[in-house]
Amino acid sequence: MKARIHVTLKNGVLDPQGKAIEHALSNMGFDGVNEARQGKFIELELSETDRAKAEASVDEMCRKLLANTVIENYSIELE
Amino acid sequence: MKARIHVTLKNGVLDPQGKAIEHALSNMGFDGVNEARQGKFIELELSETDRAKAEASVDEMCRKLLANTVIENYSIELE
Amino acid sequence: MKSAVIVFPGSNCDRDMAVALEKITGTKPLMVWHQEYDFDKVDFIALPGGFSYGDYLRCGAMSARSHVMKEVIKRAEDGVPTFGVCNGFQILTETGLLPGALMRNANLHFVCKDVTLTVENADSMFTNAYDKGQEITIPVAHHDGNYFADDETLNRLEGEGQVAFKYASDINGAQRRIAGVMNARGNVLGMMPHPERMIEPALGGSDGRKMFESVMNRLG
Amino acid sequence: MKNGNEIQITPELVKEHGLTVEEYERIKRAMGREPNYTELGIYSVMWSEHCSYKSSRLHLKKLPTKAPWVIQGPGENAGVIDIGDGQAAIFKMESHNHPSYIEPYQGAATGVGGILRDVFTMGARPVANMNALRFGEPNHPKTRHLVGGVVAGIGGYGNCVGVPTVGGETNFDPSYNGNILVNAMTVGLADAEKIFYCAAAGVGNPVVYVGSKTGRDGIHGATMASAEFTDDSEEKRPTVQVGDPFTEKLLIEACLELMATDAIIAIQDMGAAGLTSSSVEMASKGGVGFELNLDNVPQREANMLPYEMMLSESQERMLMVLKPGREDMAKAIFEKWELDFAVIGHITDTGKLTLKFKGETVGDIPLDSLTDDAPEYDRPWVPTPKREAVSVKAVDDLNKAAMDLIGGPNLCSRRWIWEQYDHMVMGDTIQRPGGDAAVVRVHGTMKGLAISTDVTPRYCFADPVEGGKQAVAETWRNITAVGALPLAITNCLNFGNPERKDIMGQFVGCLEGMGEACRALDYPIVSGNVSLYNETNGKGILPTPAIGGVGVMQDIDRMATIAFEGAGQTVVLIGETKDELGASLYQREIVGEDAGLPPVVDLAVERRNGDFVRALIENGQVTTCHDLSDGGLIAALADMAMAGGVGVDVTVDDTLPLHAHLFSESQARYLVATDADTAEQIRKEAKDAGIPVTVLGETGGDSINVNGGAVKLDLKALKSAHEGWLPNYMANAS
Ligand SMILES: Nc1ncnc2c1ncn2[C@@H]1O[C@H](COP(=O)(O)OP(=O)(O)O)[C@@H](O)[C@H]1O
Ligand SMILES: [Mg+2]
Repeated sequence: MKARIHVTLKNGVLDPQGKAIEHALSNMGFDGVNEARQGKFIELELSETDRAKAEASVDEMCRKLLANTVIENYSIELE
Repeated sequence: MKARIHVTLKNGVLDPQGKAIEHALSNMGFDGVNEARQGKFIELELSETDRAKAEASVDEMCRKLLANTVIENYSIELE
Repeated sequence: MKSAVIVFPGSNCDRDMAVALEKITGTKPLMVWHQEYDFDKVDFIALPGGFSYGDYLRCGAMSARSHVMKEVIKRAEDGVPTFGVCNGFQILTETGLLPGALMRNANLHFVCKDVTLTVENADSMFTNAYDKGQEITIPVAHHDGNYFADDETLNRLEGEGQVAFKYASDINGAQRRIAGVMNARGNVLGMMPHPERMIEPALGGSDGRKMFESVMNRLG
Repeated sequence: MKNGNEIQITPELVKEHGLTVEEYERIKRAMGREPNYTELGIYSVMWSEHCSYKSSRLHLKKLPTKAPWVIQGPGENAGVIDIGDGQAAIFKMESHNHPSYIEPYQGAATGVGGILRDVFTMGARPVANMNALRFGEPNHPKTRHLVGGVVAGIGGYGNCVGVPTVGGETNFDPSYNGNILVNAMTVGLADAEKIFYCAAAGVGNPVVYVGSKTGRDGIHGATMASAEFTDDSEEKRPTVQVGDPFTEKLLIEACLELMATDAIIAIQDMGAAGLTSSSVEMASKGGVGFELNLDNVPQREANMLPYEMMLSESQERMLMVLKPGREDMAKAIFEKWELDFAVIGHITDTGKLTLKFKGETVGDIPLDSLTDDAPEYDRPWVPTPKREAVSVKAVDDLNKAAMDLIGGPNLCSRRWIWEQYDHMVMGDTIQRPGGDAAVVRVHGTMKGLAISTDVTPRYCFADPVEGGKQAVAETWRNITAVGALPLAITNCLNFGNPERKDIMGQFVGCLEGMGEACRALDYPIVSGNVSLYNETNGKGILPTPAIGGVGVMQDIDRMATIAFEGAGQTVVLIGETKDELGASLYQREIVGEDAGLPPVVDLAVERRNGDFVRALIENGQVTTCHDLSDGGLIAALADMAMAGGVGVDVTVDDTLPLHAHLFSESQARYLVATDADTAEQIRKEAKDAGIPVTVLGETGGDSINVNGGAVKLDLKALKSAHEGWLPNYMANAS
């Protein structure tokens, strides 16, 4: 089973990479980008075949390692 | 309009971050993660309201800045 | 004073830290590998700079979950002076021993240079050999030193004297120019600048020595 | 496909492998049969310019490589010199030009990784990195992106590995618009008694692979695009090599840990042409054979063919021959550092490279045919025509000329670059970037290693022989200027297409000049690298033989820096200024011409003046010193004033026009500054030794003032232009 995880910065947490993207895009003449935010996208290839078990285990991975819940949110999709 | 962009490493390109994540997860006792790949997830808030125009413009942003097309693929969703 | 330097895969200032500790305290520190569960009793624990686990995922994230850090957390909670420089600071925030997080530098560039710091609290375990408000020169070398915490936390840190050092001018976008913070109890310090790189004139100055001497003063 | 050898060898395929018809015939003769696909791949990389040095070998042989302190000259992974007290310095420079143009970050990063491996392979702990960079003109649309990517890549790799990047050089010139140069150098330290070499020995001994897994990275592009692969082409397309500095750091620590035992017989990194060149080199140097079982190669991707495994350039991998019975101990070390470890073969007495795959022999090549029988060409060449001497005119506003040069792309501060490099890690950087040479303390001692990289491509283009001499002499001078004794050099010879007679003439000329300088200065070449075909649309780069020099100082407390030490120092010029403005920076940038003769390099004078200056530093008479190079006297004065934060007031005579005094690039010159009494003493000593010497003036004030205001540069304005150019240029980056 495959897990697709999005890790994004919480609202209110300043995003230097996002800011830099906004800046660069506007320097390059792309107008109309009001905001850019950069997060991570992690794909895991799992041996687990049971959906519920996989979900629980990936959730734990996120809480314990993949996201820093002080500043980040995460979301999980299984496929 | 919002654009959600995924930037991932092309197949065959070494992903040191993914490797390190695999390793760390297994050190922490999470078994059954056969592979981990890490990419970027970028969200843009656009002024553009025309879908086709937005799509074309974001595609250009990806080719010119957001993705390094020598080693990365990208995909765009508008919402 | 007997110290321990914790070594993670990818640490690269571990030797620098050990050399500085030996030069200043006169005692060779114990080098502790990240897979250890336990190590000899020491008076001082140092988490060195470097790129543990390549700084992959988030700086310090993987090291913070290593075996040895469980023991370090326990000892820090028991009051053992614990000090993290650069990657060590990042590890300390990732474990929750220190509040906040270290984000990518605002200009996205790695920065290595001497910077001027102001000593914000000169009463602490780590700073008592300095004077309050004193300006000192210490180098930085980091890509992710942009300190972030929410306003409430920042107010508390400033109010309680938990901010040890600030940058005299903006270096990396850190909130309120914070360069180093302590925990509430005052026995854990994390800072981005490298005092161990400024311990003799041949390296450009000695302002870093007093950080270590402060701890020696306190431990007697 | 079973093992790839089903693929028919056609003339097209041979051509795609970069082999000529004659070369292919030579392969058939050497083998006594047609090669199969795997074997063809192996020949193609071993006989490539990069591995065989077929165009350059003949000429490289003429370079001086010996001195009593040389432990190992060219021919190993890196050169080794004795620095006294039982210690050795090990160093080499290498190019990563083409990959850096395609993908600047990864290209530069993997360049650093590769050169680090060359050095720690020999048992050294790397202690310093250098980088010599050439970019196209600043307003070329690609330049900014390339500068940003290359600098980030070098920093990204070196910073993570924890080896300080302590210096380098950076030039801009239109000739590099389509071919940037990224040359990286590493210096390491080892016990002189514990140097590791690559010659394999001992029939039956295990051949061991360590480090990262093998993927399809960097496999020769042209070949892989061949029709046979269209079924699953996307998957098999050659990919850019991605560096993993974290793994490299672990590999360094693991190898050094194993080297402290007696388990290793021979060791070799997998660089260009990966498993092929490393195994061929180890076996042929040792006069033995290798049998490799490719099923045991740690693989990152599924279904890899023998051809792919042998040609992959995946990074962070090493090959070793161990003493029998030491495998378990070695394995435990690599497992501790979380690295792959696999016994992939053994030594044979067949003199062949034998490859097994899924129970079959898929390659069987006589080793000496890969090395000794490799083609060697005496490529036709014509000497570069001698230029006419020209007189270079004065411009009206010399103030503006000086300001434009010092605050322009060629002479501006490189701080924006080196502040992105950790130049202090390891705690022994005694002289940071920004001076003449970097100085790194030999850990735990008072000794210092001084390191500098230099070449002036303008001169090499104008007169390859003089330019070759000058490049060597300039590193020698830079090392001398900090107070160290220059001992030996490495080099990276970057040129255009050697199949063109004029380019080959540049190559031959530069080598002749280099050799002459090395002999005159007792400064042998111990390692190096050649990068040819740096050419786009028939337009070659300027000839760029980058030289990396290494010297030693006995006492780091007796070291000079370029900074004036406050007001009241007397400034003395050692050496003679002549009207030498041909091929100068002033001529090119301010007058807008490139003509005439470059400055003459008189090696006897170079040595005499340098030895004199070094003695002044060694005996403590001088702690402020700077050599004169690009931009001449005014540029050197400006560097010293800006570094010291104090102005200077000087007077020059009227034996030369003022613009020649200011901008001439005459060689063998140094500026020193010291107290008035010592300065007078130095003047006398120099006179007695027959060395031209001029007391120029005194430090003080807030400007650089020449001849009572004939030229006057406000220090603050100058500094802001000098420090500002590069960051301002890069701030417009996308
Ligand atoms: N790419 C680079 N990386 C690090 N340091 C650099 C780089 N380019 C130039 N420098 C540093 O900038 C200073 C000036 O360089 P350069 O003008 O080439 O010196 P010199 O004329 O004495 O050879 C030197 O200290 C050099 O090491
Ligand atoms: Mg110089």
